[in-house]
Amino acid sequence: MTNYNQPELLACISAKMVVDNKGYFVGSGIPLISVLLAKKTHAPNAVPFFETGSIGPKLEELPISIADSKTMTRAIAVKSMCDIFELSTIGVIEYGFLGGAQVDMYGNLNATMIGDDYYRPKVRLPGSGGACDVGSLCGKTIILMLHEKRRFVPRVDFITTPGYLEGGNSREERGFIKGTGPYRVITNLAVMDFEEESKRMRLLYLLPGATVERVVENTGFELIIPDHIETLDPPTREELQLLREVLDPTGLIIGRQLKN
Amino acid sequence: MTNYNQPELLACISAKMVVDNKGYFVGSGIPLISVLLAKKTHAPNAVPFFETGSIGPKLEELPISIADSKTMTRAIAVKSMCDIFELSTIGVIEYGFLGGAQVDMYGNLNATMIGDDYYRPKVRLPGSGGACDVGSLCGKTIILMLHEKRRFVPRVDFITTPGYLEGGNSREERGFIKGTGPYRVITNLAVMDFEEESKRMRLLYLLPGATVERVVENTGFELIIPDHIETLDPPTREELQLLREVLDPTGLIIGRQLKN
Amino acid sequence: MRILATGVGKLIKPVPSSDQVQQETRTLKSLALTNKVMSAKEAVQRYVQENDYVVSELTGNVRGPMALIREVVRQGFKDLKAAGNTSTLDIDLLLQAGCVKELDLCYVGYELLGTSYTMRKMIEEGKLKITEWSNATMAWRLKAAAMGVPFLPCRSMLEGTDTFKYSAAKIAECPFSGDRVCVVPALRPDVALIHVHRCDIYGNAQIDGITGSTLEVAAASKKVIISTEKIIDHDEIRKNPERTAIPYFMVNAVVEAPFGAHPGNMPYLYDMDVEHYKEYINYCKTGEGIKEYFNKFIYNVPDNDGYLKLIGEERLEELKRKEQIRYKYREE
Amino acid sequence: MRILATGVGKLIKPVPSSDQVQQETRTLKSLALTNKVMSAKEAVQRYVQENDYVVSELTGNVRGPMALIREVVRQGFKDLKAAGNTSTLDIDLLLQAGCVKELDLCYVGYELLGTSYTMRKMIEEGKLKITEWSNATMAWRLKAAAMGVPFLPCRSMLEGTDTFKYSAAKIAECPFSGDRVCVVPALRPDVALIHVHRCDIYGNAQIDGITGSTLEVAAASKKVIISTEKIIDHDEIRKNPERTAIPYFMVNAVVEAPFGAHPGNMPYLYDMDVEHYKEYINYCKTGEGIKEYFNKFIYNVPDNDGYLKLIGEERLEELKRKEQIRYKYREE
Repeated sequence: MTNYNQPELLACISAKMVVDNKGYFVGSGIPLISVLLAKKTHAPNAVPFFETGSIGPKLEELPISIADSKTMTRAIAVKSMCDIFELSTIGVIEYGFLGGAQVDMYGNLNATMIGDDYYRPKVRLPGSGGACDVGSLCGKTIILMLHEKRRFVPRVDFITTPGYLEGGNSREERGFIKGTGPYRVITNLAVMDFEEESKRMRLLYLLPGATVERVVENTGFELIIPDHIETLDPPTREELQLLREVLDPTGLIIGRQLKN
Repeated sequence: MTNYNQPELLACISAKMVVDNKGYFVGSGIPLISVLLAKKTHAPNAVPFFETGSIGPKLEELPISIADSKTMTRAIAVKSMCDIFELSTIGVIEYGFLGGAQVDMYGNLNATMIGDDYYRPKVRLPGSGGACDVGSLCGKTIILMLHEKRRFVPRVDFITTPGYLEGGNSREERGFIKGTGPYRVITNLAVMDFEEESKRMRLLYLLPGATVERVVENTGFELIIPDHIETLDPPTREELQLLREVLDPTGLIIGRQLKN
Repeated sequence: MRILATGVGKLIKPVPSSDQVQQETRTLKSLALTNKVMSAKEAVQRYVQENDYVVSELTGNVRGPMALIREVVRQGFKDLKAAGNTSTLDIDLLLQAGCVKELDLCYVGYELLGTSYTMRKMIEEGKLKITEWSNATMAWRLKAAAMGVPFLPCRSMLEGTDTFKYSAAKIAECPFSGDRVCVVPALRPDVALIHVHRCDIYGNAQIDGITGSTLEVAAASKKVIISTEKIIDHDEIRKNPERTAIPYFMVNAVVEAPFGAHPGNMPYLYDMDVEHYKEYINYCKTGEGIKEYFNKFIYNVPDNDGYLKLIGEERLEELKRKEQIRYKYREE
Repeated sequence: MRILATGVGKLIKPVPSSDQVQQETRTLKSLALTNKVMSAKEAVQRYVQENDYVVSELTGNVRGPMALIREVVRQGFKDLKAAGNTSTLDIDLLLQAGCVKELDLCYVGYELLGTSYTMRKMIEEGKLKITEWSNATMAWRLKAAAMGVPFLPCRSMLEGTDTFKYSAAKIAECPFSGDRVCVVPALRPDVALIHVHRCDIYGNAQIDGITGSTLEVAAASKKVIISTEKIIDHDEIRKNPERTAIPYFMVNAVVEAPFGAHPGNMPYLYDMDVEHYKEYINYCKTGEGIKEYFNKFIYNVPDNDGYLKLIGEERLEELKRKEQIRYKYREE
């Protein structure tokens, strides 16, 4: 078996979630490299969209930032930031990748602050950026997180980005567009989805080496655990080679510590 | 004295109303040629705007239509139709030229239909086009009309474009932007403005050859007539030469019958 | 944000909820890079249905999708709805041929060349259902749909005008500034017809000069048929992504149609054919010769090539020369 | 259109009525073609006042008006308000120098390069007043002001999120579709700082590549200062009017500033100076060296030329080379 580190594992698992011929809202980092890996393997026409304006670029070099002229190399079109979010409102950009400091059992995400006073937080984070918009507008949001108890919390300190709010129909009732919301949560231990009725987070797959116990231990709320759970295959030699030699030879993304 | 026809007279009088360094919403026809004449004489940097997108073109040939690529020759910028009306909302395009089939004493204009049933009109006209927008948004609207009783009516059959509505503060009360509204009415007989308080149309100047009596005779409502009225100078030889030899050598505009 | 007034006009095309829009996008707008090139005949057969609301993207006589309009006429539709915004020959032909029965109307006419006798007669005889708008409010209605929002506020067409009264807009008070605004409903046409300077086989399209409402119309519409002066290589698109006016995923069909805007003007390529317009307008005015016009230029020719043969190469070359002389400074 | 909820955040910049906007445009935006070229020092002295709300037009590290930002820092403002949207070093510098006391915040940070320790520390210590937004809602707030309307509806940032709760937006129900919309107030900054690829002496500006919100910001703002990589002939503008991103009448001052976006990226011209970013972020993180950084690169240099000398020609040439290799396909 080949060795791989956590970013490599996450990139390969995320890449599996990427479907061909769909639009993906991508930020910098692992989401981007996942889409690129998918494009080199099973989804050659997965189309990346950047909120900074670029549509479907070739991405011959990895950008450090989504606002970096590398994001527009041989793009299909370059539009304004408003245009991109409007395209996502009308449903063109079906998938969005998101991260955060905390997630709860309904997929609500916090990227704003830790603490109980918004005006005097224990830790202030960078803020929503486009996250609230991507999570509001995209049909299927894919959440990437480290699987830790302090991140998988019963109640996020601040709902930056809407998941299913209080579960059930609460998201729709607040007026969010029907058929939008979190679709998958991918961590270093597992892949989760959301139960259809309650909208509660549910274990879907284990990552290689992980166990249900370790997942439960590292989750700060009650996860729905089905009777039978598959374990996903580890990254293949081909995938790792693509990541290391073609997509990220300088280790910009796969050479970093995971933290979000 | 030089001979001139009505379109030439109107073009020269309208040109006098054009101030340098201001933005003008122009349609095809006399408004356009007036701005061009002013640019060749006293207002070299009067800036024409076309609702079709062109800003400040050189207009080396006269366009037949405002949607004609001649409107964008050596323009300063070409934007979308929305952009142009938005520029006029924020006040960039201070002046607008308008015509119509009917006008009333408050400067309300009709370019939509003649008759008393909107759904079965006696005569259907082309419609607002951008007129309602120009008349709603521009600081100073200049109305060009033939001076006839059937056109200067007590009540227009249809308010396509807002003047001062029922006079006084009624325009502001309906929510139109303060400081916008009709500024001058230019006809083949006279130039009118609007009295400050009542917003009623008032005779301002006579055109060469016209008399107060003829103006009153051809106006279907009571016009405010001040005690003393100046008569404007006729077109100069230089102006006529510019019109005939430089601006409209084929007589596209100045060779036509007036009717709006 | 109280609603203070509502126009009495019919909302010819009801405003869909965002849920419905997203669902339609997923069904009708694919991100797959598929070759969409087809004949005008096929494109109209596949993407225009009776009862559809059609918008013809042009500004007056510029870049009108005339080859596509002629194909719609040729296929004999009887019950379309349409947008008459900055419209000229496009809507006049559809009305004259009896294709359109309901119209959102802000302008149909020919400016210095005259009026649309067709539109005038139909309305005077009560044969056309209309709702009144202005150019800007119609442009903003399309912009609203392109933005995916159900309405936009604006400061034009307020109460006191009959244009508002006979529209389907509303008046509201801004909860922030207290300004009164006219609230216009999003317009989401069923199908848009757009003519462009060039595009690739997937529908990535570039245009030059006057843009009108190209992106708005393409993004607002459920289905989009593009006709193009020529088809270019996909790589050309990727060399200048800033130039892409319409991205391919908005487009359902690509039709190659050189001189496809004739008798209108195609900026930098060919001038307006003023004589052709004058003849047509005169047929409509007198009522004489109009049947022959339709037979000659539309019903008795199979396609755009047939049409262009009737116009004649000499005339087309002349129109090209006139336009290109005008813009030689771009090469300076 | 009932208002269903209102965010508790402060509306840092109140929404002006359209009356006021038109009046300000007439006073501050001239259509005269006057030479507006001046030094950054003069531009900032004339057009930035204490208490102004400042927006720095950029998208992250691309095309940031860094030479202008450094001048604002140099002039020692103490009480500005600002927009922290897709912000990086621009807002970080203003915060670190103590220029800004209130911030509309959706993002300040460096993505893969790390966080803004400056912003973080100030908020944690209660030294910065903030109102929360998202990137899209801030972009739409600027678009609303550019359109001259007091608000825009959108389908993001609805009730249930704390982003909405701590914003100054409202929730309303669409009178046409029944959709719930978030209604965002127009943002009309007092002054915009924008860096462009090229413009003429009047301020007609062209940009290449990523556009962000250029036209929106320029049209939304009361006063606009442009810095430019180079000044081009007015005739060049008229040869390609489609390329004019910002028309001159929106612009109050033009400042020539080659490498004016350094250490950011200028598409097609020069790459990001990643090392410079890393050094600065590290100074902020450790708290050590930050005073020296400001002294060295801002306070002790008179202008952009002085700054570029410190960076050194060799480094600048290297950044040019890296970027230009990337885009050689445009010449293919």
